[in-house]
Amino acid sequence: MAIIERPATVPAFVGDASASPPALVTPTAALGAFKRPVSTTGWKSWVFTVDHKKLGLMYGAVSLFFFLVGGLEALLIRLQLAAPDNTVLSADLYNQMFTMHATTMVFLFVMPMAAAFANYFLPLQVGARDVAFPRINALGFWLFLFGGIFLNTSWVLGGAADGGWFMYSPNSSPLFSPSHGIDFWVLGLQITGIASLVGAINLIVTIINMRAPGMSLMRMPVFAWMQLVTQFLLLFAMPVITVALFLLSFQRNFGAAFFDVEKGADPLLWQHLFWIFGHPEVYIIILPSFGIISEVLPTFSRKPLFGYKFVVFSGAAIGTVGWGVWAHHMFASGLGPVSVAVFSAATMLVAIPTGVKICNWTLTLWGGKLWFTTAMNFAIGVIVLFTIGGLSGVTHASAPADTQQTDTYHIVAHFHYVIVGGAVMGLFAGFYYWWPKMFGKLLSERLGKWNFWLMFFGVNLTFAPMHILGMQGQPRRMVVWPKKLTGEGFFNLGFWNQVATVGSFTIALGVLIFVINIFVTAKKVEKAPLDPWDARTLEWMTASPPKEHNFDSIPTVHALDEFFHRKYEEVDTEDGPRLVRVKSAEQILAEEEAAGDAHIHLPSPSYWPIVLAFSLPVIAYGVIFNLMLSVVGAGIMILGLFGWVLEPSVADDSDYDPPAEGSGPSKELASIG
Amino acid sequence: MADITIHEGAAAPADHGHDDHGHDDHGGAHVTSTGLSNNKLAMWLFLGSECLLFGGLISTYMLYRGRHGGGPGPAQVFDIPLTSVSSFVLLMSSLTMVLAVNSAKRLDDRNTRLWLMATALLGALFVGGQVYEFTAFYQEGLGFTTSLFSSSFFTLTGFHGVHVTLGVVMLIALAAIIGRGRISGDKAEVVEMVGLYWHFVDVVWVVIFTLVYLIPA
Amino acid sequence: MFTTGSKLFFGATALSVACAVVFAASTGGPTGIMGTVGLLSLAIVFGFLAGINFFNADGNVPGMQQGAEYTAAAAQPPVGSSMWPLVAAVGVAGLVVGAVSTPVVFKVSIVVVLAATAEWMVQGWSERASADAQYNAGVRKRMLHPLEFPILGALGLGAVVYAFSRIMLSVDKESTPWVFMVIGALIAVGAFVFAGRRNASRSTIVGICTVGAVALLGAGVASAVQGQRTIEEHPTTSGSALCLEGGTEVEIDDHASQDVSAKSSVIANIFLQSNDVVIARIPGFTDPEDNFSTITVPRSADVGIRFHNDSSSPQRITARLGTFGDAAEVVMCTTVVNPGKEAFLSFKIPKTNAASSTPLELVIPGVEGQQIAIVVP
Amino acid sequence: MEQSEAMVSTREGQFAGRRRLVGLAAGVGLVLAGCAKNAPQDTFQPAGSNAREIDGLQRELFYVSGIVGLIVFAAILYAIIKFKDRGQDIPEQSHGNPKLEILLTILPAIILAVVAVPSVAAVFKLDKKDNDCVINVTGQQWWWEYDYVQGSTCGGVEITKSIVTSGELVIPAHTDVLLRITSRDVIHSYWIPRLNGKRDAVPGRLHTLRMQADQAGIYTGQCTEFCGLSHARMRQAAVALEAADFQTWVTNQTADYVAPEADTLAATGEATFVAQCSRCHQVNDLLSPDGTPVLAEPDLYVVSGAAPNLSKLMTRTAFAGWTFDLISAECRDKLWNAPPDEFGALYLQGVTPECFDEANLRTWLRNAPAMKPMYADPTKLASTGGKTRGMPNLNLTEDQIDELIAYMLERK
Repeated sequence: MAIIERPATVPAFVGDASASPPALVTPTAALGAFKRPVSTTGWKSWVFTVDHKKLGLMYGAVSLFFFLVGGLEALLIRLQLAAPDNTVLSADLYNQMFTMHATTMVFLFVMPMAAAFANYFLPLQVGARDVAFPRINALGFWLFLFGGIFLNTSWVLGGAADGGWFMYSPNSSPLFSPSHGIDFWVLGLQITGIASLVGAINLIVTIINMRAPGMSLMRMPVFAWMQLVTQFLLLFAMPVITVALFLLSFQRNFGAAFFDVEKGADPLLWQHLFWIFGHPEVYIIILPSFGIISEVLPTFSRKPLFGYKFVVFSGAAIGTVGWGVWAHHMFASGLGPVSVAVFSAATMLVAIPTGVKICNWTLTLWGGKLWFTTAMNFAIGVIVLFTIGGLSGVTHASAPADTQQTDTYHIVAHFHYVIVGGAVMGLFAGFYYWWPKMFGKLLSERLGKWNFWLMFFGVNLTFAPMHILGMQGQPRRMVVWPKKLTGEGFFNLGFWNQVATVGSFTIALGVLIFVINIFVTAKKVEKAPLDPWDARTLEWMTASPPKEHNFDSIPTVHALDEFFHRKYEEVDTEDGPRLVRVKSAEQILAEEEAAGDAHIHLPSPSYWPIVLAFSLPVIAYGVIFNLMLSVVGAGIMILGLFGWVLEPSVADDSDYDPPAEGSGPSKELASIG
Repeated sequence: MADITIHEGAAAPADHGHDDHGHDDHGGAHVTSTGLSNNKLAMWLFLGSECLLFGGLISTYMLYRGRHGGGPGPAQVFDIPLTSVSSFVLLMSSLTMVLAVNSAKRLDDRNTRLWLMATALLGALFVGGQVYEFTAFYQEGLGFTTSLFSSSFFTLTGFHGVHVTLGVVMLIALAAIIGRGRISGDKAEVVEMVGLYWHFVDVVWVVIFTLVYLIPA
Repeated sequence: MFTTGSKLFFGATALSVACAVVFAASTGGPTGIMGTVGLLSLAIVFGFLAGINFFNADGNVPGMQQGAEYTAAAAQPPVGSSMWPLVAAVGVAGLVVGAVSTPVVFKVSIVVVLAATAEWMVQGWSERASADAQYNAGVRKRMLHPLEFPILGALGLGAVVYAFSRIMLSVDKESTPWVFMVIGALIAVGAFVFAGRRNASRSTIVGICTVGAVALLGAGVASAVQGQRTIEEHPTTSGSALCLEGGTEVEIDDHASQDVSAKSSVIANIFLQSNDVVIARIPGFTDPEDNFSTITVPRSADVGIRFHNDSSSPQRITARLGTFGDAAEVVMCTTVVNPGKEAFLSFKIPKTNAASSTPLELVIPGVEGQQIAIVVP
Repeated sequence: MEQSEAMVSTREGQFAGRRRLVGLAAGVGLVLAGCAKNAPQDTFQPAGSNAREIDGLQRELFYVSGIVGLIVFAAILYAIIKFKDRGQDIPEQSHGNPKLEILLTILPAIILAVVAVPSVAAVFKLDKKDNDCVINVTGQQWWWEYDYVQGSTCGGVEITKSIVTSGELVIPAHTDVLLRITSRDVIHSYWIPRLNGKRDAVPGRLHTLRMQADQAGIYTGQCTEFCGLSHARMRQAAVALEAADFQTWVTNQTADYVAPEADTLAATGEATFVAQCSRCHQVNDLLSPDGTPVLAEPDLYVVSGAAPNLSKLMTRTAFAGWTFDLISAECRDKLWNAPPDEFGALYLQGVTPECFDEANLRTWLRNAPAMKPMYADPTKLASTGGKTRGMPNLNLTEDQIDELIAYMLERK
């Protein structure tokens, strides 16, 4: 049995007090503060943790919370639009609402939720014991959390951002948006942007450098591949938005001229910078979900992903071509016909690898032995809904058609099919698929089916009518729509607006059932089987939930879908070769445990990530309200940085107090270094 | 109980101590899938990301360099001889940085620290030159908010200056840490990492110097 | 658990909260808010440290009790000497001097006293941490290095940057590259010399470096005291006199044509033809050769024209944008454009023609009888 | 066909399949049959050559997409019914079929090439700029202003005198008109769905957009680039008139100012207008009591530096960013649905006393920002140096409002 080493102090106060006391005091008594946090239970084990699994769970919990916040904003928007000239929201509040709905959903839900899965499962899938830089991982999480909170405090500090998530200049300049909302938005996104950037570096290094022996890149699970592409996109897209945000905040807070038209500025500069980031961002949102369903579909089809290499390469192709299409968001901006034609053609090019993926998923189902669990339902839902979103995307890849469609509800329909139908449904597939791995309990399948069908119908009910609304002339971002422009007949635009509102509440009901399912499952005593889905990849080759060090011994990989091939072997029968189960998951786990490594050092928890992360919102509040506060924040940041640099990644022996109970052989001090 | 079990035919995985910032407390190199150390790979990735940061700033400057309205323009304020010298000083610091890395590889702590400090001093000199340049420009009527040219010029070169400053802080800290023997692991790698960053900052300056100062003149 | 450390930090937290309350109550206006926020931030930081200390110690009650006799003061080794009382005393003296003389001395002294107090406090605390002096030193370093390193590093960097930039500002403009080169070369040469002479004693090197640093700082301070050379503002190209008189200013800015980036965005192209006739061509009309003598410009909107100098002499275009009320005539112009080059001029006319007492038109100074009327409806 | 038969014949396990099919059928049905009739901004009902060009392309794209979608859904449906787990063996662990995959890569590439070629061709076709009639279209928060470029010949009518109007863009039918679009503050976007796609109005830039209407009529549109607080209430229309009607319209727009008869309510209204409104709103050739011309100076009071020209307000059918009707709902419906040959005459009547919907204008004059959200609260204008964005509340008395309405009714 492998153990995590917990060095005892020299010498330890253990056992009976009457024994002759040793000469020195314990570290805690002596030091008090500045002992490394080493507890494995209680709140400290979460706040100071550097364990990728705990961080993954925290990422998940926080983004789920923001999902509910963003969903609430969406419901308010739909309520406002349920009737002509409605007055649920004022124009000002409505503008804030749709800005924050988009910002929250993109930056505080879909991206971090994908990061949650990446954090939790990438090391497990590639057979590593943690990510490459655990403290940086913790920093990323805290930055995301603080950035998200910072962004949302704008609601009570003078109003949220009201310029739309695209924040076009010059509408975002102080003259046209005098409240602090946009300052919060800019600085909040800078903070979460740093989180994404450090996360990207960390995960790329993990994937490239920390794979288990034998796991060549082409034996990596598709989820890991898609995350690799995503993280590369983040790595290169984040600095571009960082530049744009810096320019905007220099303009708003320090009077720079970047978007001042009177001084000759070109407002299209912002649009270019924003969309050079913004379009890769679309793939950043969708690719993790593609990865998840590329795990779920083979598992429940009982056969490998059809055309693994094609799926991998098309993912990489999407990631590459995705850089050359940003201006298709600007077909109406007056770019000139040549650029428009070039970007129009390039945009159609992106549809090819996307089409390849859809074909391969469908062909994965083909000839399989399909098991319709909730996770599988969600995954098939993704194929269907994403296909609709992708095809409506083709209709506005054509620039002339796009000049009619852009900024109408047709576009809203398109990207909600892609994001809700593609990304969010994919994340839900991930919840149902990996829940037993994360918590050791199965989510209720009965509630899960309700959850799926309500969301599936809800998405169609909400967003399908928007195709019609847009094509028949209802623009986006309108606090009201007038009765006189809705046309005649029963199926007038007012009717479809109401249908969409009903649909949005249907989705909300589906999500509510998911939340209920979480609580029901948490109360359940029954444990999930070790391998409930007869899964295929490495993360299932360890306990559920995994031990702190993930694997007792790092498995050697011989094939794609390693776990499956350990369980099944081909046996010749009279009807030809047949796959026969040769081992159970429990047996494989027992083998691995028996061969476990003895000395596993995990990096120690640390105070510094949270301290460093805390400094950034302080600086940001300072930029908005008073620069003196920024100075205080900068002080905290420098303290945190140097504390971090001067801290060894593994705690000194002296940081450990004696183990609570006895110094059995499993707890004895291993030789370090 | 067995020590680290190595599976047949396979290298030992990176099973212990995934250290940040090169504090390798266990000695011994990590075995990684690519053979490249995690720290170095991460630094390369970070620099790749930085390329786009400067790419965005340089593009902004290129778009706006001619737009100075009634205010002073590039041809009026730039002092090419001075900037050439400061560029040269920065390039020299790359040389001293190379020497520092060499010394570190030869496990020569004394000269490593010496070259690091020399690099830091040259870097500080460059920053000082930039502070002088900014002050002079300001007094010549080119404020941060004067025109699009001025805003984008100060932002671009200011960002670079901040990068140099951070580099100098890293160099000083590294020299101090080496002096106190706080790096028990592979010192050369840490020095090399800081060196990578430093060379990157220099290369960026070469690009900026060419595009911003030389081409319009 | 209330360890020595946590007590200290709880005390500091309480003190800073109290200070914040007193400050908030006694000082009004922006200063009051600023100071209160600062002090409260300090309280939060101390509270955080106190919290860590307090909670982290909780598992160890037996250990403390058992070890009490060994942690008692009597069991401690004798404390070492400390420089901090002296520094603090100097700081206090500085406070007094500063209070009666210059505020700068006063402020610096506050910093010195605070720094000395903090160092003293931590040193005192760490010396009681255990009976092992070496271990105690480790404790102290661990706590203070994250503070000391950045502060000392920043001070060093700041001193070099400050001194050098002051020197550069005070010498002649022509000399600046030489000064730069000489100081840079000194550093590089010094490094090479020291690197080569491994047998040079440490004190020699430190001595030389100190002399260099003092010289640089001294020169910097001297330069700052002496004041900088006169730096003159550049003249700007706006101003009606320059625009209307024709002729050339000192520098012809060929790069002004780089302004022409938004080529599709001009409202009219103005050509000064080789025969000194000025015509306007308006993009969008069927016949691109249609020559207009008026251009229609919406009021209060930024619009641009492009000026093409097809004549044989350097010329500029000047826009006379009207005289409104008692204000002077608004005149804008491009820089002088060399033959064959072009320039972009953007302007914004806030009122209609009717409101102006002078005509709105585009003219070429020095070319008589040729103008393009601007219509602002 | 085959798939659906397979579905019908399979008794078991249709839980997922049937619902999916129902959903799909419902979805397709909705798209085909679910469109509103006569929606005024329907992009599928082009009324001019440019919009028709786009419509043709758009329909082609929808058909191609629809067919591809149906094939994919049929395949998925077939697979989930056919290959449901019925206790069969675990299938062969095949990793794909490279030939099939290459085919499935090339196929979408061909389809996309087929739609890309006409798209690119259309881009250039729509970009032509050969016109004799050029109109400046200037957007600002939250309304559009039009002025006709001098030297233009629109539908045979030469423009020699300034015409400034707002909200309703009046153009000659059957004629190519070039709009030069720009903005005075933030980015807006000009869109008349039945005549052409949209084009952004970007401050400091000038973008062109061609308009052509096949027949006389009114074509509504909206600003489609988010432009701040009242973006939803920034609307516009294009009105196409036959050549003769257009000539009449131009003549009327450039006609001399007719002062109200002395001692009428309207005459008092003129004085009130000069005192209250003329700071920002221009009425051409209006003279103040001392005989000097009254010139509006919106640049001193409004951020954008412009306010609608009210010389001919009552020739238009709506005001305040073409949001609130000047005419009653019946008159509006009658005008909107008028056949092309009757439309011109009806439109040129302007706002008649029978059709005038006084309530909207009255509410507006009582307190404009309450009716349409604008930044006009004098206590909150620190960032703009006291200038408003939109019209402030002028605190007019009911008497003043009566006078102004009487005066305004004559501006046609």
